Amino acid sequence: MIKKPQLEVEVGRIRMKNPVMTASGTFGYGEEFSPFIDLDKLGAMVLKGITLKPKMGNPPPRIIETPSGMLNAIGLQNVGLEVLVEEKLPYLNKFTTPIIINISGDTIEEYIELARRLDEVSQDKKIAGLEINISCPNVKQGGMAWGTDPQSTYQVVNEIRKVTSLPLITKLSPNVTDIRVIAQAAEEAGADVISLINTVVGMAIDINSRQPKLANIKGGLSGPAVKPVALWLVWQVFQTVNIPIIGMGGIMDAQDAIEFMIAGARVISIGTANLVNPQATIDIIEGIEKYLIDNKVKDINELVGSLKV
Amino acid sequence: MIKKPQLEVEVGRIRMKNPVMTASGTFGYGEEFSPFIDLDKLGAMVLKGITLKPKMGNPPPRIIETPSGMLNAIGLQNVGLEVLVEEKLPYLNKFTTPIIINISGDTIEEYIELARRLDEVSQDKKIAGLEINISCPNVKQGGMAWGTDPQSTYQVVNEIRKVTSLPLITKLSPNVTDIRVIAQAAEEAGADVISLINTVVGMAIDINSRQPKLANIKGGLSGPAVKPVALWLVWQVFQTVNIPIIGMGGIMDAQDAIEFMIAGARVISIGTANLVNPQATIDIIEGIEKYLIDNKVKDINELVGSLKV
Amino acid sequence: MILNINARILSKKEVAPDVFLISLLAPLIAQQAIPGQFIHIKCSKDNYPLLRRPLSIHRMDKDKGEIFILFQVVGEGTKLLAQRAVGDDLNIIGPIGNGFNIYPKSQKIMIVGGGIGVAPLIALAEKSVAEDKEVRVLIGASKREMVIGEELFKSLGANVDISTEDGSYKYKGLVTDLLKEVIQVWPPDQIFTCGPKAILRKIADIASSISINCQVSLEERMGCGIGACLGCVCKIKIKEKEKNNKVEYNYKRVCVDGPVFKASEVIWDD
Amino acid sequence: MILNINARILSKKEVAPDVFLISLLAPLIAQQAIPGQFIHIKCSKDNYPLLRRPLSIHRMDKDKGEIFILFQVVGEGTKLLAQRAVGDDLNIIGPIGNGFNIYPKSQKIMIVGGGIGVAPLIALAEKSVAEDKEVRVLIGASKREMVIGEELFKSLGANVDISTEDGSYKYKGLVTDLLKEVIQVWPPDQIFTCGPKAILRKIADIASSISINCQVSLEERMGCGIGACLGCVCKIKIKEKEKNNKVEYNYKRVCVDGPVFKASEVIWDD
Ligand SMILES: Cc1cc2nc3c(=O)[nH]c(=O)nc-3n(C[C@H](O)[C@H](O)[C@H](O)COP(=O)(O)OP(=O)(O)OC[C@H]3O[C@@H](n4cnc5c(N)ncnc54)[C@H](O)[C@@H]3O)c2cc1C
Ligand SMILES: Cc1cc2nc3c(=O)[nH]c(=O)nc-3n(C[C@H](O)[C@H](O)[C@H](O)COP(=O)(O)OP(=O)(O)OC[C@H]3O[C@@H](n4cnc5c(N)ncnc54)[C@H](O)[C@@H]3O)c2cc1C
Ligand SMILES: Cc1cc2nc3c(=O)[nH]c(=O)nc-3n(C[C@H](O)[C@H](O)[C@H](O)COP(=O)(O)O)c2cc1C
Ligand SMILES: Cc1cc2nc3c(=O)[nH]c(=O)nc-3n(C[C@H](O)[C@H](O)[C@H](O)COP(=O)(O)O)c2cc1C
Ligand code: FES
Ligand code: FES
Repeated sequence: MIKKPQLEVEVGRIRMKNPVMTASGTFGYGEEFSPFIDLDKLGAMVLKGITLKPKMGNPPPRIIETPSGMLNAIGLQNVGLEVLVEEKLPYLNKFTTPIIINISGDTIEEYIELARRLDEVSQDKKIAGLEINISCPNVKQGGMAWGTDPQSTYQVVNEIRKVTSLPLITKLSPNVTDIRVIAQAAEEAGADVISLINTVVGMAIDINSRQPKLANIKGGLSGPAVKPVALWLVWQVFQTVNIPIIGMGGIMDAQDAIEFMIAGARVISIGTANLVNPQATIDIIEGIEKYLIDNKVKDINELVGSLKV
Repeated sequence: MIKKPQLEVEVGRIRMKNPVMTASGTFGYGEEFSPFIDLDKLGAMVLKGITLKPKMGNPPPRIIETPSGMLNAIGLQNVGLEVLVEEKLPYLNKFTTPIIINISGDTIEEYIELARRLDEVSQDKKIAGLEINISCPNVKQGGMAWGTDPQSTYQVVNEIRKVTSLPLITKLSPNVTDIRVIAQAAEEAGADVISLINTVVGMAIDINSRQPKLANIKGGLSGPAVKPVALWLVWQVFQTVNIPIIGMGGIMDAQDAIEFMIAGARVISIGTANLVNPQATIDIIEGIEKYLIDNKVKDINELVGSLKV
Repeated sequence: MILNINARILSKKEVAPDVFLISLLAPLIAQQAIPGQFIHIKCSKDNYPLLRRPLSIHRMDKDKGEIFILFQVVGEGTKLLAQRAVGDDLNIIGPIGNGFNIYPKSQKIMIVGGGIGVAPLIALAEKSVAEDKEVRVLIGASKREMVIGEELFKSLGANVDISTEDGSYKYKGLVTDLLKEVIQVWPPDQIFTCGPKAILRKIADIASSISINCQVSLEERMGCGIGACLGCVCKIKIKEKEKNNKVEYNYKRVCVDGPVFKASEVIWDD
Repeated sequence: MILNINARILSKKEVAPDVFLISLLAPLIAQQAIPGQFIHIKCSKDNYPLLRRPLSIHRMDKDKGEIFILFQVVGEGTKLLAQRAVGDDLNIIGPIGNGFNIYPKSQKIMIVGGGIGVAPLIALAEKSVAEDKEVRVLIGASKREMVIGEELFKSLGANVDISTEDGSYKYKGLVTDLLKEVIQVWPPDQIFTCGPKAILRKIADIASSISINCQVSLEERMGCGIGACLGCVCKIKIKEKEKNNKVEYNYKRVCVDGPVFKASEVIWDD
C-alpha cells in the first residue's frame, strides 16, 4: 500500500490541509464555487479584495482575453467591509478552511481601519489572516502605488502590524524594477508571508474603433502568459526573504503548481484557472498528491525551494 | 482606382519605405532571411546585437517555449564588431534598406568604443543608425542593468551621443517600475528615437529534474504573451516623450502592428514572429496597407498615437 | 443547481452561412433550464483560447435530455466550437442566469430578435405558446440568408414578420421600424428581445414610450460566468435613488443577475 | 535552396504506439534533400503552440515528389501534428542542415538508431545501398513494439540487428552493448547514429576508442531553424585551440551548422 504523502503546510501561523488556495478576485466570496467543489477541501480561501466602504468598480468592458491570458480591470468592486462581515463571513465560517481577507485602501488610514475592524471581528468570526493588497493596478489612487516603492510598502505593512495580531500576508506587484527590495521592506515591517504576483499592467486596442478594449484603458494581465514572469519573481523573492511565500500567476494545473513550489512557494494560489475550470483547485490538489507519490516525496514541504541551480 | 496609401515614415532622420522593421536578434544578419523575402522591401533591418569583441553566449538550452511565448537566453552570442563590419555589412550594403546596428557593452567604455568605430565605419559602409541595447536580460554585467535606472540610461546615451552623429535609438527594458522616467532620461541625453520593449525576465522549471529549463536559469520572454504589456508601455512612453517610438513585443500580424501604431509607435519591429514565419515582415507590410485602404487612411502617419481615450 | 459537465455533441448543422446549430446530451441541464438562460462553454481542449464562451440555450428537449445551441462564428472560440466533431465531449457549465419572466397575466407576447439574437427566443416562444399566449415574432436580419428561425417560430404557431436591412426579403429596413408599425395594430402585453445593443436600446425606447414591460437579454464579456469575478457587469438603475434628477446605478452581473433585465432599468450610455 | 511552402498531407499512419508516419507532397524539397536534413514544421494553424517543430526527413521519393516524416508524439506540437488530416496543407521550411557525409572510400557503413532516432537513418541506408556500400543496421528500442524500421531496412538489403532493453525482442540490452559486440566481428569504416543523447555519447566513445569516423545527429531546442536566432547551439571543439590541456569550443548551431556533427568534435558535458 502506498502511504499518502504529507500535504499539510503552514504559513505565518496559518495551517492548511494542503498548499492550494484561491487568489483574491477570482473566487468571489467562495459561495459561488460551492456548486462545483467542496470548500472544505481547499488549503485556504482568499476572498475578493475588500475596501472600507462598498466600491462600484470600473465601467465595462472589464475583461478582455489576450493570447494565453486575460486583462481585467474590475476596479475592486466589492460589497464593503460591513456587508462582508455580516453577510459573507457567516456562510464561510461553516467550513473548516482558513479564510483570508484581502484588503485595499486609498489611504493608509483606510488600510489601518480595515485591519483594526477585522482584528476585532476575528474574535467571533473566524479569520485566519489578512492579505494586504498593495498591488492592484486597476484603481486610481492607492493600490499598486503602495507596492512599487519600498518605503511606502514598509509604512503600510508596519502601520497595519501595529493594530492587529492576525497573520499578515503582503501581496506584491510584478510591475517593479527590483522586487527583492520590496519584499525585504515588507518582511522588515512585520509581514508574516509574502504573496506574489498580482497582475502585470497591460492594455489592448480595438483597431476598428481605435479605442482601448477596456473602458479603464489599462488592466491587469493574468493567466498562463505571465507564468514565466511570476516564477522568476517567486524565485527572486525566495532567495531574499526568510518568511514563507505564496506563489501565483498563471497556474493552470498541478505541473504549474509544482514549478512554483520548486521555485520557493510554500503555498500556491489559483486565480484565472478558477474562471476557466471551477474545479481547478481540486484537480490541482489531486495532481500534486499524485506527483508526490510518483516521485516518492513524503512531505510536500521538501519540494519548497528545491530548485537545483 | 484605389490610390495606394502613403507608407513612408521617418524616425530620427532614418527614412523608411514602410514602418515595418526587424527586431534585433531575431533576424540574424539579414542574410538568413534572403531565401524567404526580398530584403529590399523592409522598412529597416536591425541586426543581432553586437559587442566589441566576439561573444560566445550562454550554454544550451537557450530557448524554451511558454504559453503563447518563448524564453530566450542567447547571451548575446555574436561575431564581434570587426567581423560584422568586414563580413556582414558588405552583403547588406547591396540593399537599399536602412541598416541599424544594435550595440551592447559591459562597460560604458565599450559602448563608446562601439559607437565611435561604427561612426567611423559609416563613412563607407552604409549604417543608418545605432540602437543602444541597455535592456538585455541575458548577460551578467551590463545589459539590462543600464536601462533600469534613469541616471545610468542618461549617462550611456549621453556619452554615446558625444562620439557619433548617427541617429541614436535607445532600447528600453519593460522590467522597470516606471518606464516614463527612463524614456525621459534617454530623450534628454540625446536619443533620437525610443524603441521598446526588450524581453520580460522570466523562467521555467522542469519538474522532473527540478532544474531550470534554461541553462542560464532565467531568460527573456517574448511573443504574443507579452503584447498587452508592450502596448501599455508604448502608450505610456508616447505620452511622455517627443521623439518617435519604435514599438515591438509580440507582434504576429498586421492587426497587432496597427495596435502598436495607434498606441503611439511610428515604426514597429517584428521579433519572435520571424522565427515562426520567416515571411512575417512582408505579410505585415501588406496587411497594414490593406487596413489603410479599407479604413480610407491616406497616410500611415495619421495612425500614430491616434488612440481615442 | 448549476452543473459543470461534459456533454456529448449529438449533432451539428450549418443552418445559415457561418451559423451553426449543435445539440448536446445534457439531461440534468435540459430538465432545469428556462428560456433566456445560457451555458458557459470551453471551446478548446487546451488553454487556448483561454476563457469560456457564453451561448444561450436555444432550445431544450426535456424528454430526450438534449439542449441546443445556435451560434455565429465570429472569432477564435466560436470557430473552434464549429469545428468540434459529433461524438466529442464538450465541457459546459449551466444552466446559468435568470431567464425571461413571462407574467401569468400577459396574453399577447411580442418577441423581437436581431440577427443571431433569435437564439434564446425560440425556447421563449415555445414556452409562451405552451402557456397559451398569443405570440408574435419579429425577426431582423442584414439580408435574406441571415434570417434565422422563421420556420421554427411558424411551426410553433407564432405569427412571424421579417425585416431585412437590404430589403432582400420581406420588410425592408430595421426590425425596430417594423416593430413600431406592428405595435400600432397589435399592442402586446410584454416585449422580449435579444440582439445587438443598438437594437435593444431602440426597442427599450419604443417600449418605454408606450409603457409596455420589455425584457432584454444583454451581452457582456465574461470571465467565470458564475458570478464570482465581476467581469461582466452592466449599469442597472437603483430605483430609490433617482433623486436630484441624477440617475443612480449599480453594476450588476450579466451572468447571474441577468442576462435578462427590464429594459427600463438598463442604462444604455456606454 | 531552402523553401517555405505549404505541403499537402498525402497519407498518415500510426506505425507503432504513438509513432506516426506522414507523407507530404513537396517536390522541390524531395529533389534537393539529402539524408540527415530536416524540415521545420508549423504544427498548429494558429499561434499556439507558437514555435515550429524540427523533424528529420525520414525518406524522400524524388520521382513522386514526396517526403516522409516519422515521429513520436511527445508533447503539444507532435500531438497536433498527429491530429492533422490527410488533404490538409502543412506549412514547412526545408530542407535544412548539412546531412550525413558518406565518404566515397567507405565500404562498410554501420548505422545505429536509438528509438525514434531511426527516422533519418532510413534515407541514409537507402543512399548507402545505392552507393554500393555494405550496410549494417543496429536498432535499439525499449521494447518490441517500439522497434521501428526493421522491415524497411531489411527490404533495402541491409543486415539488421536489434536490441530491446527489456529483452522482449532479439538481443537484450542497450544498443551500445550490441554495437560493441558487432564491431568485434565487423569493423565498419563509418558509424552514423541518431537517438537519445546518452546513447550518442556512448557510441562516440566506442568509435573514438577504435578511431572510426562517427557522425551523430544532434537535437537541440530550436527557434528559427534557419540559423538566425542562435537558439539551438551545441558545444563543438575548436581544433587548433586544444592547447594547455584545455579543450576550447565554440557554440555551433544545430540547425544549419548541423544537425550532423563529427562525434569526435562534440563536447558532451551538458
Ligand atoms: C449571455 C450571452 C448569451 C449569448 N448567446 C449567444 C448565442 O446564443 N449565439 C451566439 O452566436 N452568440 C451568443 N452570445 C455571444 C457570444 O458569446 C460571442 O459571440 C462569443 O463569445 C464570441 O467568441 P469568439 O471567441 O468567437 O470571438 P472573439 O471575438 O474572438 O472573442 C474574444 C472575447 O470576447 C468575448 N466576446 C466576443 N463577442 C462577445 C459578445 N457579443 N458578448 C460577450 N462576449 C463576447 C468572447 O467571449 C471572448 O472572451 C452570447 C453572449 C452572452 C453574454
Ligand atoms: C534536427 C532534429 C530532427 C528531429 N527529428 C525527429 C524525428 O524525425 N522524429 C521525431 O519524433 N523527433 C525528432 N526530433 C525531435 C522533435 O523535434 C521533438 O520531439 C519535438 O519538437 C517535440 O515537440 P512537442 O511539441 O511534441 O513536445 P514539447 O515537449 O511540448 O515541446 C516543447 C518544446 O521543446 C522542443 N523539443 C522537445 N523535445 C525536443 C527534442 N528532442 N529536440 C529538440 N527540441 C525538442 C520543441 O520543439 C518545443 O519547442 C528532431 C529534433 C531535431 C532537433
Ligand atoms: C478578475 C480578477 C480579479 C482580481 N481581483 C483581485 C483583488 O481584488 N485583489 C487582489 O489582490 N488581486 C486580484 N486579482 C489578482 C489575482 O489574485 C492574482 O494575483 C493574479 O490574477 C495572478 O494569478 P493568475 O494568473 O492565476 O490569475 C484579480 C485577478 C483577476 C483575474
Ligand atoms: C532569440 C532572441 C534574441 C534576441 N536578441 C536580442 C539582441 O541581441 N539585442 C536586443 O536588443 N534584443 C534582442 N532580443 C529582443 C527582441 O529584439 C525584441 O525586443 C523582443 O523579442 C520583443 O519582441 P517580440 O515579442 O516581437 O519578439 C532578442 C529576442 C529573441 C527572441
Ligand atoms: S462573468 Fe464572472 S461575474 Fe459574470
Ligand atoms: S534555431 Fe535559430 S539558429 Fe538554429
